[in-house]
Amino acid sequence: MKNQMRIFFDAVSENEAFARLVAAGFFAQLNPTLAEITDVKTAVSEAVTNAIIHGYEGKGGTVELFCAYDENRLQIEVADRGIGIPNIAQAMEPLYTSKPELERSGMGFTIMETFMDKMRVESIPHFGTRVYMEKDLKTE
Amino acid sequence: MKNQMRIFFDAVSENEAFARLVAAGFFAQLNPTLAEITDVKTAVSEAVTNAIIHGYEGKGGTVELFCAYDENRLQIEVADRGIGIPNIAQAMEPLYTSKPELERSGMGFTIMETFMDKMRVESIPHFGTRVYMEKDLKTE
Amino acid sequence: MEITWKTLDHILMVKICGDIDHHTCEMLRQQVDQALESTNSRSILFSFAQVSFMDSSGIGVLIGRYKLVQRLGGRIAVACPSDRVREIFRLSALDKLFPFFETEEAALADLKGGNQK
Amino acid sequence: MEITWKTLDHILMVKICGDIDHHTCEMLRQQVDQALESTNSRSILFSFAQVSFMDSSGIGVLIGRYKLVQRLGGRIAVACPSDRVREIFRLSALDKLFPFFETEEAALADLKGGNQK
Ligand SMILES: Nc1ncnc2c1ncn2[C@@H]1O[C@H](COP(=O)(O)OP(=O)(O)O)[C@@H](O)[C@H]1O
Ligand SMILES: Nc1ncnc2c1ncn2[C@@H]1O[C@H](COP(=O)(O)OP(=O)(O)O)[C@@H](O)[C@H]1O
Repeated sequence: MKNQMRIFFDAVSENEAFARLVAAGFFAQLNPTLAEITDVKTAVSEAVTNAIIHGYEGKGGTVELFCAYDENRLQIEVADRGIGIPNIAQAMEPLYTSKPELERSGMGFTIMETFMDKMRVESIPHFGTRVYMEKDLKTE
Repeated sequence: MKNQMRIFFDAVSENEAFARLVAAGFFAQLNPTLAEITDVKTAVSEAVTNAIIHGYEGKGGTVELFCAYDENRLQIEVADRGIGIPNIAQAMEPLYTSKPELERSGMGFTIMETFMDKMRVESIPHFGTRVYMEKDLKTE
Repeated sequence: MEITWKTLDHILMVKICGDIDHHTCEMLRQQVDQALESTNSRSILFSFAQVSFMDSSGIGVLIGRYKLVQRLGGRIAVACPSDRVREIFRLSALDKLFPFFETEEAALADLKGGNQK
Repeated sequence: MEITWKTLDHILMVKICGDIDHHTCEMLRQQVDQALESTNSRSILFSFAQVSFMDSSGIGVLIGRYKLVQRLGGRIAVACPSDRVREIFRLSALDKLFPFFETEEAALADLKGGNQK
């Protein structure tokens, strides 16, 4: 079974919970375990929050969330047209954050990597950022 | 408070429940009453089902769902790039259906009109259909 | 959606649990029609107590089942519809085709009462 | 998110109910910092029994509060974290900064025990 969706929503923090609901609701069709759904919600929450506070620096814009599945393989993309990441390798280091004044922990990317099977970041400064994630469900 | 989202998803019947969840989840931020949320879910369900079975005649395609609010005014649009409606006035008549063999009741548009405050249909044969709906929440 | 059924005196008692929409209707239709035939029932009692959502697809299914049982000389009754389901049935004049009851017992008593309406 | 709190012996006991994310963190931070000041508390017991979701925003808030109470000579304890919350805390080495307990009573007993760790 194959299915996909792409949603664009305002880059406001109120929509973080909504983005989690959308991803969880979409993948719920595959009857994932509660732990798998929580993995997906956590990864989506990290990436969407990053788009809102880092990509757009809280000034608003549009966040894109793409979700697809083909049999038990989930694919997620989160993208913004914000400021971009000048040094992706540095950004992905655990504990690195450019916004310590917002009490960010620098653990966002580490969490996405931990809870998803694959993660890749593409970013062009002043153009935007796109995070690709994949996960295989263990459920039949 | 203003907020908006636009989602594109595969025109398969599995996504009807998902579309209701997305709309309900998005507008839940306004603390609507349960009856208001049910109105929205019902109207979205009718329009999305029409896109899937009439617009694309079950052959698949992409359905677009737009939701927005500005204070207590909800705006919903459902669109497809399917076969279009040759006679909109006739299509909107209660009990008119072009698919009686699928046991359709012809009450979809009537239900959208009943549960939403405003409804408008735009359609171009062989190009597609877009349904516009509006509703004012009574909640504070 | 989950559907469970049992029979009593040629009455098929169908409990619907979950959302009734175009997607789930297919299964509802199939299971009811198959049960109707395999159990030799004539009438159907639909229990809506556990229905969480219904759009106009539900109207089509009920009208279809109404036509079916009419041919068999049976009737339809609906038990425990929510206010919303009642409203949708009323909009489409389904309340003229068969009666609604607050409880399954009342619906069953009515169907047992025979074919007179 | 809903936050309720009470104090006992200069310990601020905070119950968090709902999702902890970047959006709700703002409120959590504000209410805790305000309560800490207005009640003259030194330590904080966070009860996670009702936390339905947490992402890395929660790490930032806890590290921030940890630094705050350190200055006041107090400590932090976390009660009833789910396995998932524990995992996230462990990933970021928060389990090195303060202890976790299965129950609020155990956490409270530890905080009451004084500043020794
Ligand atoms: N969408 C984005 N746009 C711009 N910069 C980003 C984006 N996502 C992440 N970054 C950068 O990568 C850093 C690390 O991100 P992350 O690991 O999620 O930690 P945190 O969000 O806590 O800072 C951020 O501090 C930021 O500098
Ligand atoms: N998106 C659409 N694309 C093409 N035709 C449509 C669309 N929506 C509605 N129609 C036409 O309008 C008719 C009436 O629609 P509706 O009132 O929803 O009833 P029903 O879905 O039960 O047929 C349909 O039977 C169909 O012919």
